[in-house]
Amino acid sequence: MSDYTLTELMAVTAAHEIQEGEVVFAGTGLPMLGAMLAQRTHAPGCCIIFEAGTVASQLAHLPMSVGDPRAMRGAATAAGLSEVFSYVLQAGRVDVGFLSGAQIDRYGNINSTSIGLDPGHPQVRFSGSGGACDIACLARRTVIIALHEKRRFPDKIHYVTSPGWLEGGESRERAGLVRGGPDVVVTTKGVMRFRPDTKAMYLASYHPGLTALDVAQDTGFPLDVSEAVQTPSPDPQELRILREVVDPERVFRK
Amino acid sequence: MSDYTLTELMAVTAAHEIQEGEVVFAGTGLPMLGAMLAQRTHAPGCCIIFEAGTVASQLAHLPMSVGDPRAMRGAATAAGLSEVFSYVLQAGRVDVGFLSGAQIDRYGNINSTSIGLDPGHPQVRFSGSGGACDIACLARRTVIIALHEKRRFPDKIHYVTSPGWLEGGESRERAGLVRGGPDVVVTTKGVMRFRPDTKAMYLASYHPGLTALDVAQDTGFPLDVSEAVQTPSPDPQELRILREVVDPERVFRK
Amino acid sequence: MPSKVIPLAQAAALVPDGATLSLGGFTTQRHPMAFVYELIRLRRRNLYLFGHSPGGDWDILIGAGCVKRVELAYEADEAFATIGPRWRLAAERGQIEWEDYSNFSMVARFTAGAMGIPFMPLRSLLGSDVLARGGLSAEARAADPRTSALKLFEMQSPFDPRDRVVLVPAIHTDFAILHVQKATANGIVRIEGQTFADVQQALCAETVIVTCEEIVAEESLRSEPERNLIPMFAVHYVCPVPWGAHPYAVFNCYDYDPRQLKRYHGCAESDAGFQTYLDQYVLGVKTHVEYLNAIGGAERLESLAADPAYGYRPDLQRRRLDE
Amino acid sequence: MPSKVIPLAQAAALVPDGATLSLGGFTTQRHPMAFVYELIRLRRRNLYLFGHSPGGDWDILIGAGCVKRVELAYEADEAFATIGPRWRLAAERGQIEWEDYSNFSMVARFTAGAMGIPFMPLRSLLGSDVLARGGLSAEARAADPRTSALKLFEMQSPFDPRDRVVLVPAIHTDFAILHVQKATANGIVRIEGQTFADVQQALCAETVIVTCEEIVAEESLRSEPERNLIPMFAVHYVCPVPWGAHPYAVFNCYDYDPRQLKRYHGCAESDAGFQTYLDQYVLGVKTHVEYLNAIGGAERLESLAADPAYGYRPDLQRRRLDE
Repeated sequence: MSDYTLTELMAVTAAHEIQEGEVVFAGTGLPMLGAMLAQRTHAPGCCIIFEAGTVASQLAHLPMSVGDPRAMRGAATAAGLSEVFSYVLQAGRVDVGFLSGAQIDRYGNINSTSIGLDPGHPQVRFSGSGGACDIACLARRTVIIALHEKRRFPDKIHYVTSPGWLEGGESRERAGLVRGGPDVVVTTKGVMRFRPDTKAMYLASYHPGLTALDVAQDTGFPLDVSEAVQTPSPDPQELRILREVVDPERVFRK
Repeated sequence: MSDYTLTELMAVTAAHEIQEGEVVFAGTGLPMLGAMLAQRTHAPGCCIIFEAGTVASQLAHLPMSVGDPRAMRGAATAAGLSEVFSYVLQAGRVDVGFLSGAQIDRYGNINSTSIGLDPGHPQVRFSGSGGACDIACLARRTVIIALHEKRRFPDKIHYVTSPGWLEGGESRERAGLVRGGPDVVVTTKGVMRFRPDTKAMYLASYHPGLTALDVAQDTGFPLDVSEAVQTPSPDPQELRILREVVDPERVFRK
Repeated sequence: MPSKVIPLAQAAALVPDGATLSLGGFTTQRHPMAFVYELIRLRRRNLYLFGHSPGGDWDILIGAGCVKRVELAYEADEAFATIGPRWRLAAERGQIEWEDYSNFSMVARFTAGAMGIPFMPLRSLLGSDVLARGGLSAEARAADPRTSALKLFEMQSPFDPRDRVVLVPAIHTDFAILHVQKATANGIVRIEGQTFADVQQALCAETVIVTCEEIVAEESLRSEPERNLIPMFAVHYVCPVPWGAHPYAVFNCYDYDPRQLKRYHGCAESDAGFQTYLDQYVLGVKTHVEYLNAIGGAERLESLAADPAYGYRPDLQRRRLDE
Repeated sequence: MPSKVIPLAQAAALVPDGATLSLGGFTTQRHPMAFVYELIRLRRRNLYLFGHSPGGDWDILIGAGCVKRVELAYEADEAFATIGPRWRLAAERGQIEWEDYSNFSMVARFTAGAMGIPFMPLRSLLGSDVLARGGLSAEARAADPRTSALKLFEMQSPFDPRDRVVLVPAIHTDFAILHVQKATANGIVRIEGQTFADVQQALCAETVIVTCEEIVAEESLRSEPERNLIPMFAVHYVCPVPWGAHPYAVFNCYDYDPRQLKRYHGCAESDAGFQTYLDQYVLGVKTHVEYLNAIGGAERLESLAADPAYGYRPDLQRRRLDE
């Protein structure tokens, strides 16, 4: 590649998923980089929300957790989880939420609980849902951030921590979910989106230095790459702001 | 009578129903006089709560409504109705609540909604429940304050705004109510309590200047007066505090 | 972020005939009265009002013929008047439709709407006629989506069948109108003192209009975010209206006006008296500033201004007023 | 009102083996760590923990063998460690019982308990394995009243059969332990910054113990009652414990301690390392003051003290620490 790192490319790509004026439910790590970058570039009026209780923060330093005192900086409202989850998220006021996970299937269902067919006797245990299941159920749309490895994109995941399009088609609506669903998956190898009808994942773009086939080969289910183009490189101005303003401490930037 | 008014007698009698350290859910009028008097005399640690949102007020001036800015004076917590009703009242933290009404039956059920058999076409319409039904359902015990007239203590009330002992016996518990029930009725003529088994009202005391029979004759259902004694006269010190400290403006004192 | 500030008259004009709305405040404090007077001047009709314990804000709207249906627990000015006179007369004359709830159940209904859930379970109401009886028929409910399909629903808990609760249906209104002490141009709101159910009322409304005593700079409210309870993106319009709750109180700003309340309640007992009051204080004046002059102007207002040490007027004469 | 102040050791001794409890805070802030260390020194066993997103407060309790069962959504220190190492090992080794929820559903469970209702309806969880699968068998649930009879219950709304919700069961614990900035001797509590679910956790507990950075005079908290969220009569014991959340942050007081967190996570990956950590920082010291000396004393603490303009330490070195 070049004069930017993979993490920087992903942060910029994630930032582009946020539109001006939107309400953004951000988690720790890359979503914070993306949201803060969007706020400092094309979406100054986007409203950053953390589930631990803050609304409309004007971050001066990257938080290392959604409950970090840094999230209080410039906040318009500070309360608790109940207020954010019920009055904001469940009420349908979150435009975009960020998710990540250890396993993701073709319909954007995510496992962040455990590996092994019996979750009661896990081979590997992860942290669990946190707010992820709630964001997946109740945000208007979600952006998934992930490491792209074949075992992380399997044919079937071991536990549906965060519902995506479930079995595709209209199965999400049939399950009783009133809105939302995954919109895009930004990985270390490319950007994937979902077909409007089947809700199956397809490759929208592959990162510079890779081919569409490279990405498909590192995916555990068949991935339609017929429309894939190369992911645009970050704009130098965005990179500068990301490096100098958003994360000069290199908290999440690699 | 004498050197005190009927309102003063009732305020002092109501104050005696509050024990030191208790959590008191007070309404506008006589309950405020009673609660504030108790706080200034035998129950300095009683905690006065108003449904509009204040907890543990240290009143300097009598409020004319439970949403009065005067209720903020010295409050330990100020929030809204939801916090008081759910976190305090429904959670079972209110020791004593005050109620009043236009009609009261022998089991302490209260009508404060309307007169007339069809509440949809009332002969006389009153203000409605306000928080009364909730206090009646959820306080650990209630004190009822009322004008004593025969038509106000009828055989059957037209609308159960605030459930008392319902049909007596264990009917309150059978209705699904988890606690509470009326403990005492303080009127312009006497003080009534309820039998532990039948939950029927009986006369505990008649006010100075009256006889037990006077009270029974002004009651629309048979009232057992066999144990009635005379209501104690207010202590001069209590009267002084009521007049000079609690209600020097004569907001509620008559 | 763009400014949400618009003039009061323009904000009131957003509310069409037939709209569902809730008004902030509780009996004698923080009602958006200036907004209410504008609705009366606009001669709005067939409004549906949802409230817990409104006071004269509803009473004057009902008296002015603006209201078709109310869902409520109480309507009065407490010690100033134990029932709203125009509400009492409208109910007794059959001029209004209504459904009775309790304060807790109405607040829980607003809360369910604000939380985005269809109902809230409560342990109140059991054994009462508030639960057992209804003011609206099943047909009236089915015919009008502005009212819940069922008044209430009693159920056993699936977690313990001995546990019974009443489910109260969520409220969603077209509008919520609040009157508060401070707001920023972009919709951060500061309520001082009791919050009543203003937050929940705002959050279950499609459009939220906040009238305020004062527009303040963003930094001044962002410096204490723990006290800003409504997410700013839920507020759509902000109108600066000093003395906007008169004759009711606003904690830290001014007290209620006992003389004006006495005047209202004296007049409103009769149809002719009410019309006189309306003509003099609402229809006969064009703006809130004119209204404030009509009720006594600067001298009267000064006599109500809060003592900062109390948040109200400790020397206010409240009884034995001889005008 | 009588004082509720007692020494920390005495407060911790109130918690018996087998108790159900929740601890305040969220991942990296305001955990009652000094209290947690006391529980470990007391060698409490078979505790049942309820939480949304705890962090090292639970991890060290689990590692020290104090915990029998947890109900939770998450247990990690976020960017400091994406899963609590002792929780992960205990789960993988089958040394602990657990039930998975989400943050919203756990908070709603605390809220239902605080409100005195048996359940709260939610629109989350539908379609997930959090709803479809359970960690505890029906027999395990029936055998132990500390856990709800059912994990969750899906139902149609009686107000609109097209509406589906999940009912989450209320939580009631024996104890809630919070760490806050300020409290009065008689139990008025001030939380600055995010409140997390501390209020609801307190209000669904039988006994509430508040540890605080500072005991303050009653007038100072009564002057702004809008910011005191827990009714004072719900608080039973107050313990002054400066730096009581270390190595986690307390808004306006001090930041998290990245070096100590790195040390913990470095050690806790292995059984031997964890035991060394426990011996050095918990079992090997008798009091919180001794602990504070062990982690670096005044010099370390001073380096974490919050800048009043920020409420945290803007110049704190958080990455690339070389000890």
